[in-house]
Amino acid sequence: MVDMRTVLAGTTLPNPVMTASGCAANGTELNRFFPVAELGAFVTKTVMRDPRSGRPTPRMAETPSGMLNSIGLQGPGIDAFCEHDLPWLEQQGARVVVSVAGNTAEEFGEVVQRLVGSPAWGCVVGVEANISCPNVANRGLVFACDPVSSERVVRIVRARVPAEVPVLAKLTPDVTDIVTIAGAALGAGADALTMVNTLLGIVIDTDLLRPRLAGVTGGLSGPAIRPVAVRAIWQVTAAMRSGTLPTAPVVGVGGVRTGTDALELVAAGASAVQVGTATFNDPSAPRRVLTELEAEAARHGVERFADLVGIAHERMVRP
Amino acid sequence: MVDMRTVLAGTTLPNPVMTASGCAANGTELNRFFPVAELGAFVTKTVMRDPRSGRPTPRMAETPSGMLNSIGLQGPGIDAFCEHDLPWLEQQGARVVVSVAGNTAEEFGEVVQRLVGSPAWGCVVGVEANISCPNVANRGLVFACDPVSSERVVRIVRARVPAEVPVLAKLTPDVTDIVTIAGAALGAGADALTMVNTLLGIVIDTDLLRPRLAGVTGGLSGPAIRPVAVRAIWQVTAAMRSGTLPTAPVVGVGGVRTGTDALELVAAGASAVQVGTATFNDPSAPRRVLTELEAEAARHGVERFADLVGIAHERMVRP
Amino acid sequence: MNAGVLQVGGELIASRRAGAYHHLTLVAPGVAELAAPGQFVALAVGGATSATLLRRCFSIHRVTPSGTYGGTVDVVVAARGAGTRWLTSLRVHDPVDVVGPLGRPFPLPTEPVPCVLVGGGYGSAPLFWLAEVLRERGCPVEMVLGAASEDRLFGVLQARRSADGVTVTTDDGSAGHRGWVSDVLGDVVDRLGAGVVYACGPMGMLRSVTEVASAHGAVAQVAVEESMACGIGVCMTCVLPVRGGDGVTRMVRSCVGGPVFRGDRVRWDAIGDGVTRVPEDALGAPHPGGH
Amino acid sequence: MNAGVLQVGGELIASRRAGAYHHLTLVAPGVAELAAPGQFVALAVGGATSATLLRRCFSIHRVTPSGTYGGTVDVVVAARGAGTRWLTSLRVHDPVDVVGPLGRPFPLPTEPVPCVLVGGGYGSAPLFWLAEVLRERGCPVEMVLGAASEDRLFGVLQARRSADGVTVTTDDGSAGHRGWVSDVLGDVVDRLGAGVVYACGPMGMLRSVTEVASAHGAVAQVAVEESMACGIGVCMTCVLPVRGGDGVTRMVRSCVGGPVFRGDRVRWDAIGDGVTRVPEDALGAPHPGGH
Ligand SMILES: Cc1cc2nc3c(=O)[nH]c(=O)nc-3n(C[C@H](O)[C@H](O)[C@H](O)COP(=O)(O)OP(=O)(O)OC[C@H]3O[C@@H](n4cnc5c(N)ncnc54)[C@H](O)[C@@H]3O)c2cc1C
Ligand SMILES: Cc1cc2nc3c(=O)[nH]c(=O)nc-3n(C[C@H](O)[C@H](O)[C@H](O)COP(=O)(O)OP(=O)(O)OC[C@H]3O[C@@H](n4cnc5c(N)ncnc54)[C@H](O)[C@@H]3O)c2cc1C
Ligand SMILES: Cc1cc2nc3c(=O)[nH]c(=O)nc-3n(C[C@H](O)[C@H](O)[C@H](O)COP(=O)(O)O)c2cc1C
Ligand SMILES: Cc1cc2nc3c(=O)[nH]c(=O)nc-3n(C[C@H](O)[C@H](O)[C@H](O)COP(=O)(O)O)c2cc1C
Ligand code: FES
Ligand code: FES
Repeated sequence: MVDMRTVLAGTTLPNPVMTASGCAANGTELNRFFPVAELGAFVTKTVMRDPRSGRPTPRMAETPSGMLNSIGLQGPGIDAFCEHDLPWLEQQGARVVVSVAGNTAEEFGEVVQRLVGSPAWGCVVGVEANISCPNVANRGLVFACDPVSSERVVRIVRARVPAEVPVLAKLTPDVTDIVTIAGAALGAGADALTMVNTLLGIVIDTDLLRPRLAGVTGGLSGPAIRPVAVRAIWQVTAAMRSGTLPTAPVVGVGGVRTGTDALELVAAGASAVQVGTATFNDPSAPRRVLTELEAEAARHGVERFADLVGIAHERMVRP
Repeated sequence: MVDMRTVLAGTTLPNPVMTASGCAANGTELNRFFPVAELGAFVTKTVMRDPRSGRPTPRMAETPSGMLNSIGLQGPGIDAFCEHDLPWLEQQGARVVVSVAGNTAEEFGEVVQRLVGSPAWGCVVGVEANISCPNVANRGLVFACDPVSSERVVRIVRARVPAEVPVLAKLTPDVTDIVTIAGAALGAGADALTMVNTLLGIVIDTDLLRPRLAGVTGGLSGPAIRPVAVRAIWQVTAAMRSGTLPTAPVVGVGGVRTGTDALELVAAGASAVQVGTATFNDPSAPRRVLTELEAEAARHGVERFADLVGIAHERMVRP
Repeated sequence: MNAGVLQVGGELIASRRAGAYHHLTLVAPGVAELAAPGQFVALAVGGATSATLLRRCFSIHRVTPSGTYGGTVDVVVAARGAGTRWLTSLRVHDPVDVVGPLGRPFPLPTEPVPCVLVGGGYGSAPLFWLAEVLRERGCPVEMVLGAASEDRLFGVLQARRSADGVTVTTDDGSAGHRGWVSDVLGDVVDRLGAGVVYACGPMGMLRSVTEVASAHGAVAQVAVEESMACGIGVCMTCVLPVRGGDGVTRMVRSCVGGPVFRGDRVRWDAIGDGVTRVPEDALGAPHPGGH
Repeated sequence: MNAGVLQVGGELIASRRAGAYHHLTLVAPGVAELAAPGQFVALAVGGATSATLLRRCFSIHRVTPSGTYGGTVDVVVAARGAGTRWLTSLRVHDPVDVVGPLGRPFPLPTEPVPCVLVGGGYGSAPLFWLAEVLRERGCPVEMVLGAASEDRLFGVLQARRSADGVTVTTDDGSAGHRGWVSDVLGDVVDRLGAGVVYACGPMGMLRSVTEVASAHGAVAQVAVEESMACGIGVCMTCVLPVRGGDGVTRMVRSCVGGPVFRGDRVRWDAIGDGVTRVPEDALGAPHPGGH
């Protein structure tokens, strides 16, 4: 038996597999297929301060080995979340990473403040600041496209979350230099980085000759983008290994469908892995990926999962 | 019969379908499957000043609905190109877009100078400056990631190419804001923009636990990236339509496998379309895409192909 | 774990043409036993090397809880895009991964009131089973089946067995009355004194059915068809604006909150031209100057 | 247009196990007529909804230029990844898109010199046809077949028909001599006085075969197996360093410049550990401070 525990900036999780925010709702639906408490952590749908209706539909388009979505962060708002969703997750015994966002940096802070005050706060093992959602019509701006805004949000969130709970900053791959953004987030106090959010994309309906999504642009996810996720994780991990960036755990996300997919992200540097779009193909995907990743670790003969994290940097062939 | 002609900054092409640089070599191989002269234009493999061996192998990895490549611009150098490749293409009656690159901005200029002096120059209908190749180990820098370097290269190339032949600048999608880079290229005199080159990616070999490509990173291409290409074309076209950017033709490339795929890029704003990775799946893909695109144009009842260019911007549903 | 829904490795055991459609029978042990009329299944498509990741949803046409093969589920599929073409080109004994039953079934009346069941195109698929269940409860049942043309009608013969009366309409007049189901529905409701109209079909039809039913004093229960990425309630792609019991309009997931809704609760005013807008009075709707 | 290569919509007409492999027969009209031993075909995999875009390449095992079905092509497939698993799970009458014949065939000696044909694993697949062609030209032919274990040998019985002598080796001794083909090859070359050694199999084996052949005065002609994205010469993924007649090493496309190369021209010194490096003296090699 491989020791599958992983450490996320002080918090030890029993295993490294999580849901991806927005791909698992808040747990009740997936719990019909497997006990969500069996995952290393359950990552909730990004929650904002107020209830949000999200965008008009169509909100999705299938793409080759992926999909485009433009949900627009529909959700109940932080108060309803704290009242209904978080207690239910706590009851299941789930370890919860709460994904938060705001229209402004200050709003991130408000959301966190109310979250921390929730009676069910005890089940929270991490707060993921979704600074990279490309769907929010915030004058087209995405926090994580700019080091300064990234820094501001992370600083505010870190200040409001009790020290023993790690803050994860979730980055977008849609930038010229992700290492700079990672540096800004870490500099502002992020304890870990979640990489990557979706890529900005458009699909045209070739019958109607107009964008298929009512909101025009959407986020591209699924196996199609896995090489981009692996690359982002690799670059940031390489920068940490070379001392250019401070060392911090990376949570990998993007295109994981199987245990070997997860192993790709892990070998590139991820200490934990989130399963998103694959859940739509297979509702048990997160749980299955855990089983498969365990089998992969055993096949490679390691004693601890941790031994696989970033291993590809050591095994790289130097020309 | 739909009038399939398209105009590329003064040059009229009989139809809008081209090969993509590096996915069709220099014509002899594909000519066994269809006459390359039937395409709107034939885009050659990027040529540099000196012969280049390219990178070690493995140079490729299959990915979901795409592939990663790291060829490293292997090629015979501009002199051999002018002596053998270009005359052969001229003999076939092909209209040729020559893709050029250099290790420095000045080297781009040298390549173009020798190209323009070639006896077969007459068949050249465009020079595509590949300012976006992520494979060249140029201290990790890609020209098209930076507006200033993009501007410099394009200015040098434009200065050396006779005025009647359009210069195309080929952009990478791996930037935070492609509109800025497009603006820099157009400001420096580019007559058209080719979008997009590959996305930077990594695949890990989960048996060997090391990067699958000997060169570690590679360029992601194929249908997987089509939504990103469509988005880039859309954004730049929208900026042109709103007056933020000067108007210029866009040549679309990225994930085109069928006529409807091509139509997606056209409706988003592309005046011509290049077919790359799909050629590896189907050696007749560029020719087939032309037939299929013609059928699509007929189905939509337009008289001229040109009527479809950017049409999705007009048909967009406004909320 | 069984919470009313299963994921099972199924097998195709019969595939036959039915007019413009394909009628598929899948072995899906356990699913049949849990299902009720109006629910649907989500099928994985494309096999092991598939580029089509998302499941395709189909109303359950009928179920056979046990039998030679174990429980089976029947669906009626119109071949349109990549996934439905793949499904309809499968051969007997090919594997098909099934998730189901999903969604809320048609609510059944507590009293034996007369009911009219309206199906547009393949939308009739779930209605025959519903008709049988209603008649078992003593409800008189008539059906109205409509389609663009005769080959797009599904189950007219079956309807004559399952219902006490059947009216057929086609847009082109190739079978039954020329016109739409809504043209004839009012008369049927009146003649029968129907209390409930159940409907399944395209959105435009569901809207007219709702209007006609209301005008003739019946409640409409409509099964909507929104684009779904997951079918199980986790992605939020399948929403439409529905007014709740509290009068508040919310963007409700049709895969778990539906697919069956009371027609008069659906905000038809926001739906049209292939787009569903967020009504300005919906909970959490964007307001000018930002959320 | 026919320039020695075709793209045809083929059909699988037979699929059978052969030890660890699958032996497939494809109808591919026209391809058989153009092919010569050592050439290969590139097959599309995964069908219409496939996420696996790249073709898979296979040596042509044998061809039947005409017959009941029109020309057929046989290939021997080891199921490894997604594409080969898809191919080996096809059923008779399934369509398969074929591009071929591709690459340069084994060059045939102009004189009837004795030849040794060496196959590693499924690498023996193209050799039986080659043996027949060589014998038609009067060349005495012996074969050496090696594999990790008995089930990974292909065509031992067939070899006894096609060749004048057959030597078998397995790494584990489960059939024939325990050891590698290179252990026995020298003796066979000497005994036969062979002028040419033809070989197909893993890179490590081809390297040893080249060394043994040279040491025993024979020319090695080896069919290499490099990862190929296109198979037709347009992508430059399949290169390996080969010394030309002019003494200059170039990174040569194995799909059009090969797959058959003279063994002593291949720069084995650059190949190993799953990576092929660019020799420093290769044309256009990166130089320090350059590129
Ligand atoms: C509750 C429900 C019941 C349905 N019942 C039936 C039925 O009984 N018979 C039948 O033929 N069809 C039915 N449909 C529609 C069917 O799901 C779509 O026709 C099918 O998903 C289209 O897949 P495709 O591969 O042909 O098209 P594609 O265009 O390739 O589909 C691309 C993606 O869009 C989604 N999608 C596209 N159109 C629809 C749609 N109309 N509804 C939902 N998702 C869509 C697909 O699921 C897929 O994820 C039902 C849909 C829903 C939501
Ligand atoms: C000239 C030539 C002749 C061959 N003849 C045979 C044969 O007779 N029988 C046989 O079983 N195999 C043969 N191979 C190897 C065969 O092509 C690969 O095993 C197969 O492509 C792997 O596909 P996959 O789907 O199993 O693996 P995947 O790992 O899914 O393949 C991914 C990609 O890598 C490429 N690839 C992976 N391994 C190889 C390889 N070894 N060679 C070339 N491309 C590769 C595939 O084409 C595909 O594009 C030959 C290869 C070449 C180049
Ligand atoms: C339908 C959908 C909704 C999503 N919603 C969110 C969200 O609310 N917050 C967030 O941080 N990421 C969201 N994401 C992004 C995912 O969490 C994940 O980063 C991305 O999809 C890449 O992973 P995948 O390829 O495994 O899906 C969403 C993705 C999808 C497909
Ligand atoms: C094997 C390979 C080699 C390529 N070489 C070049 C090149 O030399 N110059 C260039 O500008 N683009 C090159 N490209 C990028 C393509 O021209 C194209 O921009 C990209 O692949 C996206 O299009 P596609 O999805 O149709 O392949 C190459 C792509 C591939 C797959
Ligand atoms: S389809 Fe995913 S929530 Fe309804
Ligand atoms: S496989 Fe593409 S050039 Fe050889």
